[in-house]
Amino acid sequence: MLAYIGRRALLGIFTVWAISVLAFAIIQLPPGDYVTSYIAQMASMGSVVTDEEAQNLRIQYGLGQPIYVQYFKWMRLIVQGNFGMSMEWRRPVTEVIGERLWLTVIVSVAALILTWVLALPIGIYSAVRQYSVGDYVATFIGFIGLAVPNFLLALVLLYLGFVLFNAHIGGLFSPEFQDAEWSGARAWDLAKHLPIPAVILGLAGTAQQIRIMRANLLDELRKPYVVTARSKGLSEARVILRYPVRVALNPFASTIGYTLPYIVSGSIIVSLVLGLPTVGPLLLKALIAQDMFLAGTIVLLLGVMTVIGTLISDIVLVLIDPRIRLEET
Amino acid sequence: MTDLGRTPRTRQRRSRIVMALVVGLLTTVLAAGALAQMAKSGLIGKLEGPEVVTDPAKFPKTLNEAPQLAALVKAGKLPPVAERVGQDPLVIKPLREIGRYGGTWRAGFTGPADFWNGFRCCSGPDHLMFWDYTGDKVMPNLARGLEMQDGGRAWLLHLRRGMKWSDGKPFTADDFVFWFEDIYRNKDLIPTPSAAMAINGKQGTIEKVDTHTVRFKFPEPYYMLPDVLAGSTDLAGQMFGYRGMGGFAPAHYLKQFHPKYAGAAELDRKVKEAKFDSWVRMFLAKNDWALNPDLPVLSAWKTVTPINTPTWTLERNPYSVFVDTAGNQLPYIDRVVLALAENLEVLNLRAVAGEYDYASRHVDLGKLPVFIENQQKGGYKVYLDPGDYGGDMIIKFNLNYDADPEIGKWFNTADFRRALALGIDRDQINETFWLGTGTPSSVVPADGNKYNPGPQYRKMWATLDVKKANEMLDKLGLAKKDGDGYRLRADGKGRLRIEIMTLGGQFVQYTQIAEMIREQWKKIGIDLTVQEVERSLALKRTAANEQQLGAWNNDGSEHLFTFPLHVFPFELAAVATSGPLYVKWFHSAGAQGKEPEPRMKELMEKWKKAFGVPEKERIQLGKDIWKIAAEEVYIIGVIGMGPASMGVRVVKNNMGNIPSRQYNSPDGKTPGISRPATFFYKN
Amino acid sequence: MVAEPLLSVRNLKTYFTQDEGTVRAVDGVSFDMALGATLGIVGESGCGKSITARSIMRIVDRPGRIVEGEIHFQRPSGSGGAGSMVDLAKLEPNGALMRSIRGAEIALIFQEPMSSFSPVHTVGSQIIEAIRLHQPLGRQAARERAIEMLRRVGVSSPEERVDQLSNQLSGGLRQRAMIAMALSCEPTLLIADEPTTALDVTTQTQILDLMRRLQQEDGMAIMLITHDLGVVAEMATDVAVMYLGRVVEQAPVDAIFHDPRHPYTRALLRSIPRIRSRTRERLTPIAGAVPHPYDRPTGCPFHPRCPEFMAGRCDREAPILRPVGDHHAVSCFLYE
Amino acid sequence: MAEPEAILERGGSPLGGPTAVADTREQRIFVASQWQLMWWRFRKHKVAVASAVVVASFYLIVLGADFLAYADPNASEAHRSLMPPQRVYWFDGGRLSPHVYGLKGARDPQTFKRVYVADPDRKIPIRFFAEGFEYRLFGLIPTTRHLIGVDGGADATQAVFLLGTDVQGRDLWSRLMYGTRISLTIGLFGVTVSLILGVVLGGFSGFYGGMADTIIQRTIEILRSIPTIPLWMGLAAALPRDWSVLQVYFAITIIISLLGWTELARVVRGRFLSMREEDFVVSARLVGCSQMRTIFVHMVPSFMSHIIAATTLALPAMIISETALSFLGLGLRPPAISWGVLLQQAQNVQTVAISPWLMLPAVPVIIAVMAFNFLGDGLRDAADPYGR
Repeated sequence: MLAYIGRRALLGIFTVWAISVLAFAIIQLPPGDYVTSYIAQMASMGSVVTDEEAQNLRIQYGLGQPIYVQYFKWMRLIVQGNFGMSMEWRRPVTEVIGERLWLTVIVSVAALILTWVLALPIGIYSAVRQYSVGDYVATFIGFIGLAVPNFLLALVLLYLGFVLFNAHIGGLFSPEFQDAEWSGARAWDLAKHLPIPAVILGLAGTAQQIRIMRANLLDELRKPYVVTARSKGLSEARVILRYPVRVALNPFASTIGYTLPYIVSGSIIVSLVLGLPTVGPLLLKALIAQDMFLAGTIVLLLGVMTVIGTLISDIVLVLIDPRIRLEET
Repeated sequence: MTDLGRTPRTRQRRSRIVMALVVGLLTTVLAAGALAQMAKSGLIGKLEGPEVVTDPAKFPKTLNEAPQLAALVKAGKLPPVAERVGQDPLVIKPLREIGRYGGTWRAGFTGPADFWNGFRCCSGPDHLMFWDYTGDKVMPNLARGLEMQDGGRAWLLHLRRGMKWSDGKPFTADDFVFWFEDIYRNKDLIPTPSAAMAINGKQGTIEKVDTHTVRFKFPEPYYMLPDVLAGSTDLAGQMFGYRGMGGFAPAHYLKQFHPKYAGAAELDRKVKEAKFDSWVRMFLAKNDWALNPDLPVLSAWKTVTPINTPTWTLERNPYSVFVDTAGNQLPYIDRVVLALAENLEVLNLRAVAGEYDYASRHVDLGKLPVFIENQQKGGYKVYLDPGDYGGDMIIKFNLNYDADPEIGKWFNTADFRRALALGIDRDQINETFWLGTGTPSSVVPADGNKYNPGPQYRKMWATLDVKKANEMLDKLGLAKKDGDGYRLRADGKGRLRIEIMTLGGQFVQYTQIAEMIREQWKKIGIDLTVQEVERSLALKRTAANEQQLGAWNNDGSEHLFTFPLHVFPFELAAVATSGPLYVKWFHSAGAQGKEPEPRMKELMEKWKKAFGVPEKERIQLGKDIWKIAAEEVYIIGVIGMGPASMGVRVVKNNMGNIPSRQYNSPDGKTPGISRPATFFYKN
Repeated sequence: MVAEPLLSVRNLKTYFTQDEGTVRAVDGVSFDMALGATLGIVGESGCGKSITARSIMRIVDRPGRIVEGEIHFQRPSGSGGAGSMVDLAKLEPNGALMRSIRGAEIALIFQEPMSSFSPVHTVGSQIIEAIRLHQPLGRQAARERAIEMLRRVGVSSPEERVDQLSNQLSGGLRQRAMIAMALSCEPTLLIADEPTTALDVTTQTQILDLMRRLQQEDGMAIMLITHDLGVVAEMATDVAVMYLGRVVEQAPVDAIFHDPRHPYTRALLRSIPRIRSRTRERLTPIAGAVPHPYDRPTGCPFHPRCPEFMAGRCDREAPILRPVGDHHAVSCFLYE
Repeated sequence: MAEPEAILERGGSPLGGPTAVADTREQRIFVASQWQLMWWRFRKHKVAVASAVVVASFYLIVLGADFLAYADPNASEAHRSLMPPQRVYWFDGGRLSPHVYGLKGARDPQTFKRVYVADPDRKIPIRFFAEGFEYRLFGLIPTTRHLIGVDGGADATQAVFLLGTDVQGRDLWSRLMYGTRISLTIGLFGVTVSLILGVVLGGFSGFYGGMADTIIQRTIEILRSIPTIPLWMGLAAALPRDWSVLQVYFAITIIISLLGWTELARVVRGRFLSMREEDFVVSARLVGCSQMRTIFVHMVPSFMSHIIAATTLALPAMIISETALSFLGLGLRPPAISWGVLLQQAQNVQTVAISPWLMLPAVPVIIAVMAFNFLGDGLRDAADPYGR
C-alpha cells in the first residue's frame, strides 16, 4: 500500500514538473514581455520610456536571455524555495501570493463540500428512482448550476447583495478586517463572506458530481450482490446504502482530484467578479502584465494543489476500497 | 376584448397621456441643448478651488496642529509645530472654510500599477511650482519662488527656510544637487536624459547657490521652466522618483543605497538581502513614494503601508509644510486608505454603495444614472468635472503608414482626413457614450484655455456633413464604389479598407465607439475595421509603424507644451501615433526618421520655439499650433470637454471644501489641484 | 409425497410491462414442492426459471411484477404455529413479514459466484449480517456461527477466510460461502439458481455433493433451477420443464427421463448426451430458436418448433397442464 | 438475469445449437434490436426526447439566423439606446393583428436615464415574412424576406424591438440570433476536433494498452491537473491579437477542444478496455477476424452510441467555455457576435441596475446547456442499460 502511495507521489512529482514547464511556456506565449507591457502602461499615462531605458530594464529583469535559460534560472530559484520577484508588485512572489493562496483553498474547499452535500443525496436518489419525476427535478436543479454562466450570476448576486441587504461589496473581508491579524473575529467575518462564492462555485460543480454518482450507482444497482443482499431480507434502504452506494462511493472519491482544478479554475472567474482576494485576479493581472515569475508561480501552485488533491483522493480511495489495497500491495 | 378588459385599458390610456406629456417636456429640454440640461441636472457647477497665499502679510501668526501630533509634542516625541513647518509655510486658503482635524478618507485602487491614484489624491501636490485652481496660472508651491535670470538661461529657485523632510531632516539645495549629480547623471539609473531638463535638445544643469537657493542653468533661454516644474513632468517632484526623476531627492536617506556612498560590497549585501536583481532596482524601489514607507517625503500624506499590499495606506506627514490661513497644519484628514478592488465593476459598485468618501478615478461615466439613483442611499453627491482638453476621444491618422502605400497616400491627403472627420455623427456618440455630457468638438482645448485659438475652431471639420464628405471623397478620385456601396481603391485593388486600433478596458469605450463610427462611415462609403488590441501589442504596432488609425484621448493637451504627445508626433511609445517616423525626425533634429510635410513642420517648430520665448509670445504660438491642428485634422476630434476620464466625481455629503467643479487634468493632478489637504469631515 | 406441500405455486404470472410491450416472463406457472424434496426446474435460458425463483422471493426487479397467481408457502412450526400457510404473492415485497421469511425460511443462491458477494465487504461480515438479521445473536456469537457455517460447507481454515474479501476466494469457495450464508439461518426452502453453471466440472460435483449432504443434515427442500439435465438427473426428486414462462411438463425425475411426454421435453432429452448411454446416437438440436419475447406464438408457445405440430389446434388454443399419470402432468393436446 | 433483454442472450445454453439459417436470422434480430432497444430506452427518457427537440430547434436557428433576425445586428442608433423590450399587442379591436406601439425616447436630465414611452396612437403593425435587410438564406439564396418585420425599417421611430436594444441601440433579438449561430457552431466545431482527438488517442490507448496507454494516460492526467482557465488565458493570449475575428474564432475553438478531448478519450478508452474482454469480441478475435474488422464490425455498433452520448455531453462544456473566455476578454471579440460576447457586454453594474434585459442572452445559454446535458444523459443511458 505504501508502495502504491509512493508510486502515486512520484507520478505527482513528475506531473508537477511537467506543469512547471507548461506554466513557463504559457507565460512566454504572448508577444512581448513585462517590459513591453510596462512601457505601454507608462505611455498610456503620458510618461516616456526610451529604448535605452527599456534595454536596461530587460537586463535588470534578466529578460532577453533564451527562454530555457530563464526557465532553469527560475527552477534553481524555486529549488532554493525562492520563487523570485514579482516585477509588477516589486515584492517576492511568495509574499504577494501569501494569504491569497490559502483563501483560494478555503473558497475552493467550501465549494467542494457544498457540491458533495448536494450531489450525493441527489445522485443516489435519482439513480434509485431512475426516470421518476424526482430524478428529473433533482438532476434539473443540478444542471441549472452548471448552465448558468457563473460570472453573470456572481455579478447579479453582488448587486442584489447591495440593494437588498446593503452588504459590503465583494471581497472576502469587511474593510476593517482587510489586513487585520488572524483572529476569531476575522475568521467569522470571512465565514460571513464565504456563502455567495461557495454557492456560485459549488453549483457549477454539482451537476458533474450528480452525474458521476448516478452513473456509478446505476451501474452497481445491477450487480448480483445487491440481489444477494436483498435475498437476505434486508430492508431496501439498508440494501442500497450498505452495498451499492458504498461501492459507488469509490470512483466518486477518485473524482476529488479532478473536481479541485475544476473548482479552482472556476474560482478565478468568480473571484474576478466578486473581487475576492484569491490568486485568481492576481493571476489574470500577472498574465496581462506578463509578470512571469508571479504568473508562473501561481499556475505552478494551482497545479500542485491539483496534484495534491489527486494524491489525497488516491489515498482515500485506497483506504475505502480494499480491492485496490489488494491489487496494489 | 371582454368587458373585464376595458377598465385597465382606459387606465392605460390615461397613464399614456401623462407619459406623452412627460416626453413632450423631455424633448423640449433636449432641444434646449446639452448645456441647459447640465444646468438643470446641477451636476456641473462653477470652476472653483483653494488658493495659495503668497503675501506674507496674510500669513497666520501662530500655528496649530492635529491633536495626535500635539500629544506627541507633549510627550517630547516630536518638535513643536512651528519648528516642523519652518519660517516660510506654504499657506493655502481653503475653498470654503477652515476645516476640522480627523477622519479617514476611504477610496479604492486597482493594484500596484495604479500609483497615479495616490499621486493625484495625496502627493501634496509636492511640485516645486504648481497650478492655481484654474490650471492656467503657475504659482509657487514647495519652492517659495522662482526667479528668472539671464534672459531665461538661468532660474533661481528659492526654497522655504526650515522646511523639513517627513523624517525631520532639513530640505535643502543639497537634495537637488544629489538628485542631479548622483541620480539624474548616473547612466545606470537614468540611461536617457530627460527632455524636461533640456531646451532645444541641449541639457541644462542644477547647482547649489546656498542652503535655500538652487540654480537651474540652460544653454538657451528656457522660459517654459515654471510650467515644466508645475506640470506632471520629470521635474514634478517625488512622484517620479520610481523612475529616478523628480528634480530633487532625500540625499541623507538615499545615499545608503547608492554605490558612490555605500561601499560596493555593503550595497551588494543589501541587494541580496532584499532579494533584488540589481542595486538599480533596489535604489529605484527605495526612492518610490508609493512603495517605500521609509522614504522621507514632502507631500501632505506619506505612505505607511505600501501600494503593493491589499490596502495602500497613507498618514499625515507631521512635517508637512502646508498650513491653512488660520495656521492649522494641513492636511485635516488623518489617514487615506486605498483598498484594493480586484476589478473596476467592484470598485464602481463600492462607490455606488457609498463605501468611498471621495472617488473619481476609475468611476465609469456609463454608470452615471446608477450613481445618481443611489445618491440618497449612498449619502454622496455626484459632480461632473468636464476636462479642458478637446478630445475625450480622438482618432489619430498614422501619417507615416507605408505598409500600404495607397492608404498612406490618403492619410496624407488633408481633404481625405477632413472628409472622414465630417462623416462622424458626434451627437449620436455623445448621446450614447457620454450620456450627452460631452461636446462634439475638434481637437482644440476648451474656450477658457489660454491657448484656445478661438470659438470658430471648435466645430471646424467637426460636424456631421455626409453630403460634403461624399463630395470631397468623390473629388479626390474615390468616386467608384462596389456593390455594397463602399468606395474602391484608386489602385484598383478592390475595396478601400481602413483599420482602426482600439484598446479595451479604458475610461472611454473606444472599441464600442469605433464600432458606431464604422456604421456611420458606411454612409460615406468607407469600410472601417475595428481592431481591439491590448496595450503592449498596441505599443508594439505603433512603434513598428503598423497602425493605420488609432483611437485614444488627448487629455493633457490643454497643457499643450508640457503634454504635447497628443498634439503632434512626439512620443514613440504611444498607444496611438500620428507618425513614428516624424517622432524620430523631431527628436533627432532631422537626423533620422522622415521629414514632415510643411504645415506639420511649422507646428513642430512653433512648439519648440515656445520654450524659449516669454509667455505672451508663447500663448500666441500655442494658438497658432491649435489652428494648424484644427485645420489640417491630423487628428480627428470626436467628443471633447467631457467627464469621461475621471470627470465623474462621487463625494460623501459630509466632506468639506469640495469644489462644485474642478479643473480636470493629469497635469493638474486632479483632484490634487483642489488641494485635498484642505478637504475635511464636517462631523 | 406429503399431503400438504411446503410450497405450491398456482398459475403464477410475472410480467415486465414496458413501452416496448409486455414480456410475459412467467406466464401461468403452477407446481408443488414437498418438504425436503428437490424440485428441478429446467428449460432454455430465458424460459422464466429465474424469474419464477425471484417471484417466490419477491425480489423481481422493476418493471417486473406479479400480476396474478398464488404462492402458498408453509412456514415452519417454529415461527407462527405449525403449517401456517402464507400466500407470498399477497405480501408486501419489502414488508416486515416478507423480509422475515426471505433469507430466513427461503434462501437463495445463484449463478454468478464471482459477483454475488459485495467486493468491498469481507465475506464474514456479509454472512454475519444475514445471521444477525434473523437470529438474536451478538456480534461474537454470530461470527462464530459464520465460521462454523463456513467450516460446514468445507471451507478450509474458516477463521481467516471469514475476514477475507470475496475476490480473494476461488469461484468454488465463493459458492460454498454463498451456500454457507444461505443456510446460516436454516431455511426450509433453498432456491439454487444455476448454482454450478459458472464452475468447472470438478467443482460442480463437489458443490452438488455438498448441497446433497447439507440437505440430508438439515432436511430443507431445494428448488434447483438449471438448464443442465445432467445435474437434474443427479439431484432432483421431481422435475418441472419450463418453456416460455410456462411449465409444460412436471413429473418425478425417473418419469421425465424414461417416459417424457411433452415434445419439448423429448427434444430437450434428445439434445443432450444421454447419461449411461450405451449406443452412440447422434444429438439432434431443436429446430429454430426461442421466439422473440415480444412476438410469442399464439396457442401452444412451442408449436412453431414442435415436430408433432397439429395445424389448426396447437396454433389456436393454449393447452393447460393436465395429469397423465401419478404426479405426472403435461400441457399438450397430444394427451387429451 | 431479470432484464428482459437477457432473453436475447445466446450465451451458455447447450440447447438449440443454431442452424445456419437460424444464424443469419438471429444476427439480424440482434443488430436491429441493438439500435431498436436503444431507441426504446431513449424514448423512455421523456426529458431527453424533449431536449432533442430543443437542440434541433436551436440548430434551426443557426441555419436561419438571418431569416429570424429582422434588424441588422450592427445597425446602431443613439436615439434608441437601451430600449426595454417592447410589449407586443396581438389583437387590434378584437381581430388578430400583432403590433407594437411606437416609442418616443429622451434622456431624463435629472436621472440621465433614457426614458421611453409608448405612443398608443402610433401602432406599428408587425408583418410576417416582411421585407428587411438583404442576406443569403443558408448562405445561398439572396433574399430580403424575414420572419417578421415592420414597414418602417431602419427608422428609429418605426421599428420593433422584441428584446429591446443595447447601449448602441442595436436590436438584441437580432444580435441574439447571430450570436446563437456562432456559439453553437463553435461548439460543434470544437467537439468535432476533440472527438477526433479523443477517439483516436483514447481508442489507441484502450485497444493497444501498454506503453502507448501509459503515455496517453499520463498526458491526460497532466492536462487535467492544470487549472483550465490559466491554460486558456495563456494560449488565448498567445494568439496574434491582430488576427481577424474569424481566425480567432477557429483558434479559440481549437484551444477549447485541445483541452476538451481528455474526457472523451477516457470514455472511449474505458469502452475499449471493457469491450476487449467481451465474449463476442474475444470470439471474433479467435475466429480470426482482422483487427479492423474486430473494431468496426464488432465493437463499433454498441460503441457508436457511447461516442454520440459523450459528444453530446461535451458540447455544453464548449458553450460554457466560450462564454467564459469572452468574459475574460480572451475569446471572441466584437464586432463578432456570440453568446459570450453578448454576455460580456452585459457584464457590468449599469446593466444589472438599469437595463437587465441585456442579460437575456444568458437564457439561451442555460437552455442549450441543459438541453444538451439531458439529451446526452438520455443517449448515454439508452446506449448502455447498465450505465457503465
